[in-house]
Amino acid sequence: MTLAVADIRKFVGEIRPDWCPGCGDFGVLNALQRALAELRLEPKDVLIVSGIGCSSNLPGFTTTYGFHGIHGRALPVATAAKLANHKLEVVVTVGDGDGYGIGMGHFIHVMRRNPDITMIVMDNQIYGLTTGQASPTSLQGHKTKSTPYGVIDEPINPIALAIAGGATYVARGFSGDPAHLAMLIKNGILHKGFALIDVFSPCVTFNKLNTYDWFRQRIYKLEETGHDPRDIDAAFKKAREFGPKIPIGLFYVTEKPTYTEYFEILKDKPLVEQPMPSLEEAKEILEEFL
Amino acid sequence: MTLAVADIRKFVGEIRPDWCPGCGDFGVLNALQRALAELRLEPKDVLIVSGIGCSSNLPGFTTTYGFHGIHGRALPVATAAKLANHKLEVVVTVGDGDGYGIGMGHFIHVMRRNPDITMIVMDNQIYGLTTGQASPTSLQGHKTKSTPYGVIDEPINPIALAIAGGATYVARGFSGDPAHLAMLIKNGILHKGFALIDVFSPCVTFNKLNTYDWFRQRIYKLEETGHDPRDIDAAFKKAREFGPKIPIGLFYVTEKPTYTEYFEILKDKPLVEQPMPSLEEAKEILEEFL
Amino acid sequence: MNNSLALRIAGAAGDGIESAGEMVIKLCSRNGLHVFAFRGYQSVIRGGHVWYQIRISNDKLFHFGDMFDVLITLNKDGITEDMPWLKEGGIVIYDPKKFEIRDNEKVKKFLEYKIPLQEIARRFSTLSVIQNVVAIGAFTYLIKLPIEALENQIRETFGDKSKEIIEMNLNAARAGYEYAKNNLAPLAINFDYSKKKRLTMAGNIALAFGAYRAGCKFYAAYPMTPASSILHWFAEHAPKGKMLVVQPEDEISVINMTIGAALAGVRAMCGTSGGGFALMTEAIGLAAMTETPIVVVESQRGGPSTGLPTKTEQADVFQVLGAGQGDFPKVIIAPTSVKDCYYTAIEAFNIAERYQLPVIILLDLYLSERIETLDPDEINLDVKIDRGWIVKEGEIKDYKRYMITENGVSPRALPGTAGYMHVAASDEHDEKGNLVSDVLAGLPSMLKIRKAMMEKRMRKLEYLIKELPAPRLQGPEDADLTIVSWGSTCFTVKEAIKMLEENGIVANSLELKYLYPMHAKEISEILSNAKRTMIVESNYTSQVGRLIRMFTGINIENKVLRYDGEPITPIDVYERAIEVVKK
Amino acid sequence: MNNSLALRIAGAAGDGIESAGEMVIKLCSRNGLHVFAFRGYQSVIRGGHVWYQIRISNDKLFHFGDMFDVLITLNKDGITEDMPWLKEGGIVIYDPKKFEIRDNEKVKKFLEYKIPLQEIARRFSTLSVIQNVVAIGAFTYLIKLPIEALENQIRETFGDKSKEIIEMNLNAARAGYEYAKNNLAPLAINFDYSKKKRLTMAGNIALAFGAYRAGCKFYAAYPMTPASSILHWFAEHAPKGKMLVVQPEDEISVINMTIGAALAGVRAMCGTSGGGFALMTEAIGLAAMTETPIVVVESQRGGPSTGLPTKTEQADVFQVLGAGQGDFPKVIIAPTSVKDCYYTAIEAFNIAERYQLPVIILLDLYLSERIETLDPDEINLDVKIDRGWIVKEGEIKDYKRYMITENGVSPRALPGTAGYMHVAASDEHDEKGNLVSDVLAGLPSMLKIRKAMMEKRMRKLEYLIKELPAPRLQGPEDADLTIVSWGSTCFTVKEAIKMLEENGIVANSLELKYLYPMHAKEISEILSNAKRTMIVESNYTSQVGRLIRMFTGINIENKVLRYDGEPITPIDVYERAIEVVKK
Ligand SMILES: Cc1ncc(C[n+]2csc(CCOP(=O)(O)OP(=O)(O)O)c2C)c(N)n1
Ligand SMILES: Cc1ncc(C[n+]2csc(CCOP(=O)(O)OP(=O)(O)O)c2C)c(N)n1
Ligand code: SF4
Ligand code: SF4
Ligand SMILES: [Mg+2]
Ligand SMILES: [Mg+2]
Repeated sequence: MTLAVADIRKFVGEIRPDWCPGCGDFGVLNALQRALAELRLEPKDVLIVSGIGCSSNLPGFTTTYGFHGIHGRALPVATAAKLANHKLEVVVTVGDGDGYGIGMGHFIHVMRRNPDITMIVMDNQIYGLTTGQASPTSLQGHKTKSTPYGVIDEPINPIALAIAGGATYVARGFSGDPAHLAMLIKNGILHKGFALIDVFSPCVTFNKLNTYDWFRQRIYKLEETGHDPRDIDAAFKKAREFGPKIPIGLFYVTEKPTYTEYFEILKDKPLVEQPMPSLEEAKEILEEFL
Repeated sequence: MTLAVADIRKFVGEIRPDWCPGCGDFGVLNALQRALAELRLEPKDVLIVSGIGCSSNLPGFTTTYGFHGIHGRALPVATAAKLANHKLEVVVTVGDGDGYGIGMGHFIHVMRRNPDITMIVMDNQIYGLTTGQASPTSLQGHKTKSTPYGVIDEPINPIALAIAGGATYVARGFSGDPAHLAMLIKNGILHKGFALIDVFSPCVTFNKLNTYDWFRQRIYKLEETGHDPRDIDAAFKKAREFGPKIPIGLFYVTEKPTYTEYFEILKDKPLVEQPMPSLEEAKEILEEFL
Repeated sequence: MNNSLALRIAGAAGDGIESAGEMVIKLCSRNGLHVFAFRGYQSVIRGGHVWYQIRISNDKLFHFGDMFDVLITLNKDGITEDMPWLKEGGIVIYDPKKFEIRDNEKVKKFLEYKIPLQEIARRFSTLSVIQNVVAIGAFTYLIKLPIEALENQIRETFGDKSKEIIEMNLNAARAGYEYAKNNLAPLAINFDYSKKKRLTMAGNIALAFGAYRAGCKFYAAYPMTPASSILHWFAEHAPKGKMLVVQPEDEISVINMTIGAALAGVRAMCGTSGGGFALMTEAIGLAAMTETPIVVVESQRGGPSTGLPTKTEQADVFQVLGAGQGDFPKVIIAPTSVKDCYYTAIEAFNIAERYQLPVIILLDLYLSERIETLDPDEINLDVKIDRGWIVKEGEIKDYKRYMITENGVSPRALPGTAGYMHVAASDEHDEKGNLVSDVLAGLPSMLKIRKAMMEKRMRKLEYLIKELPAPRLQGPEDADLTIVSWGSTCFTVKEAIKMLEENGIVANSLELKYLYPMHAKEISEILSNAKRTMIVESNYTSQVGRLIRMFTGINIENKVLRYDGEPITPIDVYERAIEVVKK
Repeated sequence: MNNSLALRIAGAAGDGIESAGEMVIKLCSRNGLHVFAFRGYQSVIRGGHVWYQIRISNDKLFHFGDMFDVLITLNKDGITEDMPWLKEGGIVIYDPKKFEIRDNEKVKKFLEYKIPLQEIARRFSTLSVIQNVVAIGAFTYLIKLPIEALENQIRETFGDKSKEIIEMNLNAARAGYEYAKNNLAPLAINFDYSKKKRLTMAGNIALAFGAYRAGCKFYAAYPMTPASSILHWFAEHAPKGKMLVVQPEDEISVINMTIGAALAGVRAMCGTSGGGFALMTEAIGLAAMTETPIVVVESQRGGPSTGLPTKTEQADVFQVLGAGQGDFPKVIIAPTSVKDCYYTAIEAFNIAERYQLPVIILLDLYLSERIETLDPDEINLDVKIDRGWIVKEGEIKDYKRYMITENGVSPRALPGTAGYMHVAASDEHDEKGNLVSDVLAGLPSMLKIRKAMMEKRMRKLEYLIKELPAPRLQGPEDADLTIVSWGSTCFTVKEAIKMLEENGIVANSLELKYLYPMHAKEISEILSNAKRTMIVESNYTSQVGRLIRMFTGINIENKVLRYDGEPITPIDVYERAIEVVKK
C-alpha cells in the first residue's frame, strides 16, 4: 500500500512523546500510527484507551480520541465504549504490568466476550514508570529493584493464556521491526473480534537484560515457517517456545461472533444513537407495577 | 486403604451444612474429609481457606482451622499463610464465581508461583448464594436471573487456563462420584505444588441445566483412556473436550519447585518460627544509615 | 373496626413465603388498598427461617408495622421465633395437624385460627407450596374480599402457566376461602375496596425504572445482595427498553465499563452493595478526574465485611464519602422512600451529566427491598432530561475539553465527533487534557494550572448545592423535639411522630436526602433553633450524625441507633423520643 | 556568618541529580552537620526538570528551606524554573560554556559562580554525570570542608565499583575543588565539623527499618510511588532480616496476602499509595472482622485518581477513614517526622496485635521521601514488642476465638495449635466463630449475638484511645495563635513558629499524630482555650480540619491549605499567621 507521509502525520499528536530516547514504545507508536493511516481511518473515529505506565501515555501522542484511565482497567473501559458506540475503532494500548499484572482478570474475561477491539501490550518485562520493578513477564532470575536477588515467579505466558482464554487473534510483534508490527496491528484491527498483539518493546532504562539485541538474537517470524495460525494445537506449541528461539508473528486466528453482534438492539444502530424511551413505552412498562 | 469411620469423623464439624438437600457440595465436603483422613492428617495442621458463596461455607463444616474470607480472595490469603507456615496443609475451597470470576487474576498468578496448596473449585456453573445468576462457567444460552434471554459470554475453560497458566496438577472431578473425587483431592494434596481440582458440583436449586444427570450422560474418566497426564499437548486437547463427552480425572501433572522452596530462609524452619531480630542484627543494619 | 392490619407469613426458606407474600400484596393493592411490606430472610438458600410482613390499610403507610395482627405460619418456628412481635390478642393461623402450640408457648394472649392447610392442599396437589394458596384463600375471606378478587389475582400471577396449574391454584384458593367462611370469624376491619388499583414497587425497582425513564442505556453489575434485583430488572427489560446489561467478572470491571459507556455518550449506571463498592472506589476518582458522568447505586447491608448479607444497615456513609484518594467532587444522595427512588434516579443522571461527575445513590436493604404502594399519578413519566453541555460538531472553536469555567463545567465532546479530539486523563492535566503530571509537574507555571484545575473541579459542588432543594423542617416549628433522619428511616420517623402526636408530644422532622454536598447552613439553622434534637439511623457510630457535626459543628446528642440488622421501627423511635422529651 | 545554608542542585531527569544530592547529604551528615533534603521530580523517566534541595546546618532542621542560598544548575531550566526560590543575593553555580544567563533573566540580584564543569569533567570521562562530581568538589571547597572529606565519601559511595571508576571520581572531585579554590570565594558560613556522624534516613526507610525492628516478617507491595522505596528496602534486606517480601499481581492480593501471613502468625505489613489503597479497602474490613492484626502503610500523593504521582498531598484522610463498608475498629496514625516513622512502625504492630485490628500508617510523599539527619541515639533499638493475646496449647479451656471480653480483645490461636481449631469468618459470627448470617440471622437470639459482637469489636477503640498519648500543646499556653498540624506538616509549623517568634508573634502548636480514634476531649479543650486557631494541611478541603470538627464540633476557621503538589513551606504558614493575628 502506498502511504503518503501526510497520512501518518494525521495521527501524530502535538505532544512529543516523553519516553526515554530509544524506548521501544516509539516503535509501537509509529507502527500504530502507520496501521491507522493504512486503514484510512479518521482520527475522530478512533478511541485509544490505556491504563497507567510509560506505555499507557501513548494516547496523548496521537490525534485521536483517547482515554488514559487507571492502572489495569483499560479493557473494561474499552469494551463498554465499543458496546456504546460500535462505530468507533477501539484500540487498547497498555504495558505488561497493566495488562497482565493488575489487569489479568479483565484480560482473561474479555476474551470470552470477543469484543471487536485490538489490544496492544507494550511488553518490556518490567515496570517502567515506577522505575524498574519486576513485571509478570520478567524472566526468572532477573534482578530488579523489587527482586534484587532475582525474580522467583515464573513469567506468565500471554500468548498461551490468550489461546486458552479464547482470543480470536493472537500475535506477537517486536518494536524493533515496526513494519512487521504495523502489519500485525493492521490485521488485528481488521480482524473481527478481540485481537491481542503482545509486543516486545524494550525498556532501555530499566531492563538491561531483554534488550533489542537480546531479542534480535532470538526472534524469528512464524510467517517464515510453515505455521498454520488456524491450528490451535500448533499455536499452543509455538506459544511455549521461549528460549534460544522465540517466534513472533501471528500465532492463532479464528472466527467467532463479536460481542456487539450478540445484542439484538445493536443491529439497528449504535447504542449512543438510540432514542430515549417514549412516553408510551414508559407507560407500558409502568403498567407492570399495577 | 482401610479407613475407619472414626477417621473421617475427625474432620466432620459440629455445624450441619446449610446447603440445599442434594447440593453437589455435600459430595465435595465428604470427599475432602475422606482425603484428609486417608492422609492421616491432624485437623490442627490443616487450614482451609475459602471466599464467599454457598461453596465457601465449607470450612465451617469441618474441624480444621479455617478462614472464610471475602469473595474471590482465598488464593492470596492461602498463599501467604502457606509461606508464613509451610508446615500447614493449606486447602482452598471456593465456587466458580469466586475462583474464576472475581478471583481470576489471582488464579492465573498463583500458578506462576506454584505454592504447595490445593484448590478445589465447586463448579456449579451458577452463582448459588446470590440466588442464581450466570457464572463464568455458565454455558452459552443458559437462562439465569441475570441472563433471562440466555448467556452471551463464552464460558471460560478453567482446565485449559490452568495448563496454559503453568499449574502443576490439573484435575477435574464430579461430586456425584465422591470416591474418585477423594482420590483426586488426595493426590492433589500429596502433589508438591499448586493443584487445581475443578469439580462439577451441581446446584440443584438454581441450575436446572447442568444436573447430575446431565453430567452422568457426558462424563468419562481420563484414567480409563490412554491419556498421558505428563503430555501437555494431549492435556490441552482433552481440556477442550466439552460436548457430548466430557473428561474428568487428571489432565496434567508436572514437577516444578514450589514457592516455599525458592526462599532460602524457609529451608531452616517456617517463617512463623523464626526469631525476632536480635539487637546486634538490628545494629548492623542501622549502621547502613551512618 | 380498624382500617389497618399487619399480616406476617412465616415459614422455612423454600416454603414459598416470598411468592405468597407477593400474592397478598397484589391482592390488596389491586383492590385499592395501601400496602407496606418487608421480608426477613438469611444468607442461605434453604432451611433458614423466613417471613414476609404485609401491612394493609386504607391510608398511606410508612412502615410495615412494629407488631403484626395476624400470623400465618407454616411451621413451628413461626411460633417460637415470631411470637415476640405478635400483638397481644392477635390471631395465629396454622395447621394443627402439622404442629401444636403448647401452653408454655403461649407467652401472650392470642386467638388460634386453625386450618388444616395440608389436608386441604393435598386434595389438589402434592406440592407443599399449595398450602400457601389455601391460607391466602382463607385470608381473603377474613379480610372480607370476595373470592373473585383472589381468583383474578391467581389468573394474573400464573398467566403464563398451564391451565392445570391455574385451576389447581384456583381450587386451592376457593377451598381455603370456603373453609374460613364455614369455620372462622372475619377480622374486625373496615377496608375500603372501592379505590382504584395502586402500583406496588420495591425501592430497587422504582430506582431501576426511574433510570430507564431517564434514558439509562447501560447497566452493569456483579450480583450482590441487596442490589441484585436492579440487575435482574434491567436484564429482563433490556430488549424492550433498548438497553444493554452486562454482568462482568467483578465490580472493578463493572464501574470501569460504566465509565467507558458514559465516555462514549450513553447514560450509564451500575449498582452494588458495600463490599462491591469498596472495589469501585478507585474508579469513582477516575470518573471525577476525567469528568465522566456516571451513576453508582450502593445499597447498604449489614457490615462490616461480609457481615449480614441479607440484613439492613446504613453504615456505608463514610465509605462512599471517602471513596477514592484525593479531593474531588462527588455527589451522594439517599432517597427517602420508594417513590423517591424513582425521582432520585432521574435527578442523579441530570446532576451527573450537568456537572460531569459521579453521583452515588445510597440505598439500604430496607429501602431496596421494601414494597410500597403508590398512586399511579405519583409516578410522573413526563420528566425533565438534562444531558448537560455536550458539544455538537462545529459548535465551538478552540475546543478545550477541560476549559476553566465559572461553574467548573466544561464542554464535553463524545468520541466520534469531528474536531474535538482529546484525551480524557486520570493524571492531572491542563485545559486541553494534556498531562501536567509528567514533564511539567512542579514547574512554576504548572503549579498554577494544577491549582486552577483543582478549583475548577471543586467549584462544581458549590454551584450544585445552590441548585439542590434545601431540606425543610416538617411539622410545627416549635415542636418539643426535632428528629433527624435520612434515607430509608425517614418514613419510620413519620410514623413515630404520629404516635407521639397521639400521645400529646409534638415532634417535627428533618429528613435528609442530599448527604454530600450538604446544605450546612440550612441544617445548622434548623438544628440551632430546635428545642431538642435526636437522630435516627441504622448504624453504630451515627455516621450521618458525625457528618452533620462535621459540616455544622452541631452535635445531635440524642440518638436512635440500631445495628442488629433489622430496620429501626417506629416504636424504637417513639420510646426514645419519650425519654428524651421527658428527661 | 551563617550556620545554615540551603543548596539546590537542578538539572534534567537522567542528569544524575539524585545521586549528586545523596553525595552532598552524606558528605555533610558524616561530617557532623544536620541535613534536611527534599527532591522535586516528575512522573516521567527522562526529560523532566528535577531538583534536589539540601539544607545544611549546625542545628536540627525542620524544613528543606523556603528559599535556597546556592543553586548548582546543570542546564538552563535551572535558571528559568528555579529562580523564584533563589534568595536575593544568592549564588548560582553554572557552566558558562553550556549556556549563558541573559540580563533579562536576572530577575533578582545574585552572584554568578562560573565553573567550566563540562571542560573539567571531560578531562576524566565522557560520562556527563561526572560534571556533578566536579560541582560537588567545588562545593566542598565553598563550604570549607577539606577535600579529604569528599574523597572518603566517594570511596564509600563507589565502594563496590572498579578502581578506575573510583579514581575517575576522585580526580574529578579534586579538580572541582581546586578550581573553586583558585577562582572562587568560600561561602560566609560557619559550619562546625567537629560533631560526630549522623544517621540520614528518608521517612519510608525509617518506617521500614522500624517494622523490621518490630519483627515484621512479611512485607507485600505492588509498586506505587511514593511507597515503592519501602518495597525496595525490604526486598534488599529480606535475607539478612529473615523476612519474606512478595510483589503480587495487584494491591488486592497484596493486602489479602498480608492477612494470610498474619493469620498464620507472623507480623505482616503492606504498603501502597492512594490508588492502591482504594483497592485494599474491602480487605481492611476483612481484617477487622476476622480480627487479624495487620499494618498497612498509605503514603499519599497528589490526587485525585492518578493525579500528580510524584507530588505530595495529604488528601486521603477520608479514604482511609471510610475504608471498608460498615462500622468497625481501625486505627489511623500519621507520624510527624522521619524519626517518628521509625517508632510509629513499632507502635503500629503493637497496637495491631494487642487489639487484633488493622492499623493504617498515613504518610505522604513529603514525609516518605524527605531526608533528615538523626543522632544515632535517637533511634532506640531496644524497643518493647507486645504481641498481644496469642494462646499457647493447653493454656485455655472452652476456647472461643471471639470470646466477648471487657476490652473487646479475644484469645488468638494460630493455625497449627492443637485444641483451638476455629474458622475466622468475614460473616457475622458468634463467639466461637460460627456464622450467624446464615441460618440464624434475624432470629431474636441472634439479634443479641450480633449486637454483642458489634459492641465487642467497637470497644477496642475505647480502650485503645485511653492508652494512646494525648496530644499536648507545644509552646506558651497563652499564645496569640494556636497552629494545628498533622503528619508531614508538623515540622514545617515548628519552623514557622520560630520565624513568628523572631518577629514578635507568639504562636503555639498542636501536632496531631493519632487521627483515628481521636483524642476528642483533649483536642477540644486545647482548641477552646486558644485565642485564635489555624490549621495547616496539604489538601483542598481541610480534611483533618473536618475530622476535628466532626469529633469536637470546633471549626478551625483559619487555614493554610496547599494542593499544588509542593509541600507547604514555613513562609506559607508564617504569612498566613501574620494575617490571622493582625486581622
Ligand atoms: C492501583 C495502582 N497501583 C499501582 C500503580 C503504580 N504504577 C504506575 S505504572 C505501574 C506499572 C507500570 O508497568 P507497566 O504496566 O509494565 O508499564 P510500563 O511503564 O512498563 O510501560 C504501576 C505499578 C498505580 N498507578 N495504580
Ligand atoms: C465483592 C463482592 N461482590 C459480590 C458479592 C456477592 N456474592 C456472594 S457469593 C457470590 C457468588 C457465588 O457464586 P460462586 O462463587 O459460584 O459460589 P456458589 O454460591 O455457587 O457456591 C457473590 C457474587 C460479594 N460477597 N462480594
Ligand atoms: S523507563 Fe523504560 S519503558 Fe519507560 S520510557 Fe524509559 S525506556 Fe521506555
Ligand atoms: S443454592 Fe445451589 S449451590 Fe447453594 S446450597 Fe443450594 S444447591 Fe447448593
Ligand atoms: Mg512494562
Ligand atoms: Mg457457583
